[in-house]
Amino acid sequence: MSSILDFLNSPLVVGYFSAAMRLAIPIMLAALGGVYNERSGVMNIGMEGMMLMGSLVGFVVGFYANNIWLGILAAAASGVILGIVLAFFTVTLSADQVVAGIAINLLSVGLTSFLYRVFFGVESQMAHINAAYTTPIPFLEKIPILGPLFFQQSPLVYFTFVLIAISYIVITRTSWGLQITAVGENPEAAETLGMNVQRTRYITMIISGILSAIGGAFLSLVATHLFLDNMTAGRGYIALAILVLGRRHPLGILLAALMFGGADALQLRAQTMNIGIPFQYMLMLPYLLTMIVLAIFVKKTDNPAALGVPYNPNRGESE
Amino acid sequence: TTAPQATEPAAAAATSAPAAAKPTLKVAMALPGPINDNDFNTVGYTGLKKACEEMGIEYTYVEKVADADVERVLRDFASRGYNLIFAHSFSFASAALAVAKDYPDITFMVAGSGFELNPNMGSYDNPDYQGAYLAGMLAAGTSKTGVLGWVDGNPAPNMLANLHAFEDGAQEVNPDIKVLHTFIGSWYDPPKSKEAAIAQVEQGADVLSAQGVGVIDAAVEKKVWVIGAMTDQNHLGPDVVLTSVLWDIYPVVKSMITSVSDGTWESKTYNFGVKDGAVKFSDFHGLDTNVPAEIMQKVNDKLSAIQNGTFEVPFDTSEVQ
Amino acid sequence: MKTESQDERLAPKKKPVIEWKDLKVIISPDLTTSIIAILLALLVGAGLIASLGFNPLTAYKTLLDGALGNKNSIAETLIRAIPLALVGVGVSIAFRAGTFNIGGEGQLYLGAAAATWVGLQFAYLPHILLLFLMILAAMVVGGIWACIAGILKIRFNASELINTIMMNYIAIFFVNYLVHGPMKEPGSPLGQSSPLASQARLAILLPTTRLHTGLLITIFVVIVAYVLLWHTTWGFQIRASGKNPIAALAAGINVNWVALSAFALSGALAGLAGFCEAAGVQHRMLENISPGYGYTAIVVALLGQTNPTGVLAAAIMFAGLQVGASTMESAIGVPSSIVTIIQYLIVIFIIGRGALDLVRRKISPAKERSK
Amino acid sequence: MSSIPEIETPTEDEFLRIRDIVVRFGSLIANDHINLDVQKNQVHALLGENGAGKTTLMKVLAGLVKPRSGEIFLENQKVEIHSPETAMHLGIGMVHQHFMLIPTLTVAQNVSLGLKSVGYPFPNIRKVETQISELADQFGLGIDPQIRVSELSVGAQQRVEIIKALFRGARLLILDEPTSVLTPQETEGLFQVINSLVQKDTSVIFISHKLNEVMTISNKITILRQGKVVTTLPTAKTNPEELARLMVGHEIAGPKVTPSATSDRRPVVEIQGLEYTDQRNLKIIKGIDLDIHEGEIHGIAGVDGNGQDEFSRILAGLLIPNRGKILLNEKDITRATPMQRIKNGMAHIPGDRQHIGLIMDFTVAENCYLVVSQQAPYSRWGLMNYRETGKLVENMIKTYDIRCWGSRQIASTLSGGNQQKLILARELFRRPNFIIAMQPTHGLDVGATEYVQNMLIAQRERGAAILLISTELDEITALSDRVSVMYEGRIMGTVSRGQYQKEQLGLWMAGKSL
Ligand SMILES: Nc1ncnc2c1ncn2[C@@H]1O[C@H](COP(=O)(O)OP(=O)(O)OP(=O)(O)O)[C@@H](O)[C@H]1O
Ligand SMILES: Nc1ncnc2c1ncn2[C@@H]1O[C@H](COP(=O)(O)OP(=O)(O)OP(=O)(O)O)[C@@H](O)[C@H]1O
Ligand SMILES: [Mg+2]
Ligand SMILES: [Mg+2]
Repeated sequence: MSSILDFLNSPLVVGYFSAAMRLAIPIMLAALGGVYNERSGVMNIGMEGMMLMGSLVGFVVGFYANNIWLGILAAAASGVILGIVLAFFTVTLSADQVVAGIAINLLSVGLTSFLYRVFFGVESQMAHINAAYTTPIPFLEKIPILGPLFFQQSPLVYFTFVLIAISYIVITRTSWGLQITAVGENPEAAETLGMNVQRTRYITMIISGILSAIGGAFLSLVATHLFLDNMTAGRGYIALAILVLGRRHPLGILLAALMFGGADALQLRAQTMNIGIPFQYMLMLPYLLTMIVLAIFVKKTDNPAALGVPYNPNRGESE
Repeated sequence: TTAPQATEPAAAAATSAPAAAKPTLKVAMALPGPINDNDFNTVGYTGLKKACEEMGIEYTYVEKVADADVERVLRDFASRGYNLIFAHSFSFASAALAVAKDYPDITFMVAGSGFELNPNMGSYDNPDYQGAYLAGMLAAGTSKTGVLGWVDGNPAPNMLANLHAFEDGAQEVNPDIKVLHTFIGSWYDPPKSKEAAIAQVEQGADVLSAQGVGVIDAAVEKKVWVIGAMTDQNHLGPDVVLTSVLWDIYPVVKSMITSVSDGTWESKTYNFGVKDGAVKFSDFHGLDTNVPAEIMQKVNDKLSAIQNGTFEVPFDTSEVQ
Repeated sequence: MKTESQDERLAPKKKPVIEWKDLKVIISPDLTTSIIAILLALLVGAGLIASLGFNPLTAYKTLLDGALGNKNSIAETLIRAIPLALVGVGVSIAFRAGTFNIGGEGQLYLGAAAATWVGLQFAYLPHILLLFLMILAAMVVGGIWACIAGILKIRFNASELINTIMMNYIAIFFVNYLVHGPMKEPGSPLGQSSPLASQARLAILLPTTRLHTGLLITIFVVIVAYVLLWHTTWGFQIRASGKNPIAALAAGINVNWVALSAFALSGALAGLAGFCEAAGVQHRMLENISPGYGYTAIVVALLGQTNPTGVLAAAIMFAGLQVGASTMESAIGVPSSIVTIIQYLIVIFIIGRGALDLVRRKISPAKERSK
Repeated sequence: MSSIPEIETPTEDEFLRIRDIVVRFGSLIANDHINLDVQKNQVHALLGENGAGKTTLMKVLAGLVKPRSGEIFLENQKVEIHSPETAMHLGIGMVHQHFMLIPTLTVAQNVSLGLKSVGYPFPNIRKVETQISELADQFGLGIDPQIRVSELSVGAQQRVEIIKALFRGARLLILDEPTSVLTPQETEGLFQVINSLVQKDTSVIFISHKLNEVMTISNKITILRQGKVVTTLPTAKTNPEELARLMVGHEIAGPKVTPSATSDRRPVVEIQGLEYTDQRNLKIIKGIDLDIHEGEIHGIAGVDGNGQDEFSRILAGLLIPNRGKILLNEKDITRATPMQRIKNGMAHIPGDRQHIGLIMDFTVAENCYLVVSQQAPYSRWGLMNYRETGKLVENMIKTYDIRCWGSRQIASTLSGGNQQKLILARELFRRPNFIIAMQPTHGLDVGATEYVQNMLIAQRERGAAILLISTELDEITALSDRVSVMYEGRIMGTVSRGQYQKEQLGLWMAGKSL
């Protein structure tokens, strides 16, 4: 019995689980934002661009203010702006949601690279900020598996858990959560109940922008303390898969992102063990796993009925 | 706008016909990544800039050139009168060869070695693997656990040469040393590099070799030693970056400009390494006290041996398992 | 706009057989707004360029020069347009069948690898036959790879959008394995295959440039795609299934097969793009054979309004901007990321052209009321 | 604009007064200077053909459509209804023609949607549940507040809608065609609810196409035609015949159908033991045996939502049954694709013409050759032959009198009647011997209805077997040679022409066999 406990508390096991969580967090944040917009019936394919922008803006402000929380706040502001832009295209103009999102992503690649140079020039040493790493929570950190997963992390990770809990309550318990569901399932009905479908979708898209941007800021402010061109490396796209895998439910997102992070952490560890499998196959592991789980466990019937369908209130001549 | 154009001599030069009077030397460089990566591309850019500005030579560059695009960029340089062109990546070799064949009067220099050359195309090796050998010795000597870590993006040949030299150097100091290595499949994913390094630390590595952005951060967090690469990366972790293996292409660029100008240039693989001061350790920033004295001595002896030619670091680019 | 409304007022009350608004739909409804979008994006770009202390006019002149200034730059622009157009036409066909293929990147990689493999294995075959086999291999492999996502959609209802994204990673890692493993050029340190023999390469189309006969393949594909979409039963069924799958099914169209075959075709075209890159440009397989053509092509498809000819035009425009951008960077030092910004601002402004309608709708009822 | 002058002095117990309401949708005038008065504690019925503007007027009251001009008074106070919220605060509640419920939420959640009064931001669902139960008891609306709406029957969903309105304190309840989805028995129950509402200080606006219902429940009747008020009458002073005349503007003559001898004709379609279970594992079709003979119209009556839709889709090949057999011209087509069925002589006029019948973004021409696009001479070797399709389309437009400016007009811009003609043209042009017609006259005006009915009769004369599925009992009995009634996925019984009894059919429709 105690040997099992020893094993679970051994550095390898503890390290594995806390790494899984760190790898999962940025994706988890973006996917959590996706819960809001997808439940309200709009897709956010622009998460990758929002993350990238968040990681740049967060870093710039965090660097100059020398305070990561201010950086995160600024990142959130950039998420608000991109969220409004994407909502304008997809909600107000009923533009194709996939194409608009991809355009945001590709624009962000150019924009972040450009802005970084505006702020830091090209020749200086790589800008770098100093910040605390982990802030373990006393006693709780000692719980096997759960300790390293949840209680030996940086403050932003705890913040993420708080966001998940809040989202869980908002989505399932509040009137506004019901409103989001109503707007995503039957926008016309929502309208007859006095809800503003378009405004709701704007707000969910803004929330999504904020959370994606914070996810991006996690990469530059917490995970590595620096910014590099295109450093999100596709995490925003993966968040889309995690969102579907987690069935657009905050707790589902937690699990799905952890699964992905866990597979990634596993592959990084397996590589050093020289077990004879080419490392490229190891790198495929998280993506393959995601596809398999997606095919087996998720049905498209889980989608909100109005997902991806633009809604234009037709109020006689007023429009 | 009525902004004066005087600030842009390059623009004027670009349109003037090159072969009109005397062929002045104009230097160009294509770089595979952003010039502010504090890594391979920064080395290329700063070497080019320093040499050209010092010698008063006109120069230009294009960064973030994809392998698929490089041939076009090189041809663009060639057609606009640049007559010494650096292709600053091993992966540009075949494209450079194709362009070199079409422009026999222009001199091409490609980073790396082991590929086909042309009478007007040479290559400049990045013998930082020589430094890596020394770094391996240093790391093995400093390690208490007997496990070292190595994180990399992709198995590029210079990276493989580096890894093998690092392993060899480490083994010379401690035959039982274990070197863990991980590829993360991307050059620009710092968070993942960091996680890969942390995974190595958790498996016992206590000295890391930073071949990608993010590894130093892992060392800071896990409080293990790390050896930087390419530029002095101490500022990224003043307490843990023992030293960095510097590579400087300023000597290469300068020497090429001189030899092309006076007609003594010849096609071969130029090797500006430890011997020429192009590869060396950066300042230890006071951390050298953490290296056992006899190890430091061994490393310095090896350095001299390389410099005076009595020792040659083995060059091995074989794929790892 | 002013003149248009005046025209309307002056027009005779008698209803013509075909009204102006119908004609407008038949011609190009969005040409003017597209041009406005491009100008607007260039204007913003000019602001950015000026903010860096460069003269925007000089910069744009250099850009234009780099893209179209001489025979060589035109050739380079066209070379870069080839993969964008091929993948873009594929994306368009999938889109018209009501599916999203974001997997062009992975399909291109696998197609290029397959073509190279055939080119190296059967190098003894005569030129045309060999090229034909290479094309076949590239298209079959690209098509099958796309089909996996298509089958997962039909069989498990799994989103093809998400699966193709995942499959891009898998394909690229696999190709990376190939060029560092079984396909690696013996003796070379590089992650690349052996070079293709001359009979496995596409011929040069324009002497002294790199422009290869892949351009002819692309033009052929554009024409075939046009005929396919507008003059074949299959194309008709693709469009019908895309617009309304249930109605198409009820009318006897095998919607699943049509969607799957369109998806496979789009993968095959991405594979063909891979063939063109391997056989026409790189003359071997590289680990980084595409700088994101698969993603850019989605936007190109949108700009071309998923019409094969429009896609070709959009591909040439995008290629020209990218080619000109590196000239601009090397000639006067303007960072090429500005051009990336301009490119996607164009896209965003074009998507945003709906805003014009919105403004028009907001204005017109007020006008009527005041009468 | 109304034909009889309104009494301008408001009476004491007047609740709602509408004056000169105008609503336009583009060039279409949906409400043309409408005047309407509703008294307290009364049921005011609105009658009118499809598209007369009834729903539009009600949406104005519910704050969903903004009128171009006009005034609304509630209890002699002029009010502006900007939004559904103001409507709610003014005590106006509406039960829509299409239910406005969120299927994934529970009854209580649906009721509390958008209401701050039940607790904000955390609605007290428990409390709402008890309040719903109280309301339900008070008005005799049996409902379990904790159940998910997706699990409720149509009748129960309607009760949820009524509770939703009452919960919001509605003093004026608008019921837009509430009985079109109910069985006669459920309708009876609804009428009791309406009566108890009216007694407890609520006014009701009741919209229906069914004249006898209007005669039963209402105190006053207003008739709309083409967006205008024709007249308002006290119910006591009129009769169904007069109402019908006022609605349509002329006397209605039902279609003339001569009985056909069913017994000696060969069966074209034979259906045996058909069963179907949907994705949610609900049994929708629970065993149907049926045959349709040459030259016969076989009508399927029944309240909407009893499996008719799935039944027609199974026959058309859009759904595959779990059990049973379908023979068409003696061939087993149970698992055949739609194309195989079409080749075997089937035609399908779907109920949902905008989603299943037509590709709305396609042109008239493209919709015309949608089915034959794979057949010679319209295509050869995979290539379309536009000369042949052009001839076909021209022919169809002429023969079926499809009103459009040309074959390149987009189908969505056609009027509803012409869209239906387009489907008829496409489906009947190839002279099928089995026609599935689902609600073929739904949403059409009298002229178009007559046209479609005559078309079906002509097909019958030609010898085609026709399955006519409709919720309009009158249409079914007028056209069919035999009538079967469908209830909860079963056929309750079949009767032949001449033996129809409304009472019996009504009992069957309510699931009660004899
Ligand atoms: N949002 C809208 N946009 C355009 N036209 C509309 C809209 N809503 C209704 N109409 C048109 O206004 C007219 C009146 O429609 P309305 O729904 O009020 O009719 P109705 O009397 O309720 O008919 P039914 O008996 O079929 O329910 C119809 O011609 C309809 O097509
Ligand atoms: N979106 C639109 N764009 C252009 N024209 C339209 C549009 N919608 C309707 N129309 C035209 O407006 C006219 C009126 O349409 P509406 O649907 O009200 O006809 P209707 O009176 O109901 O006819 P029917 O009895 O055939 O149903 C038709 O001629 C139709 O073609
Ligand atoms: Mg209505
Ligand atoms: Mg109509």
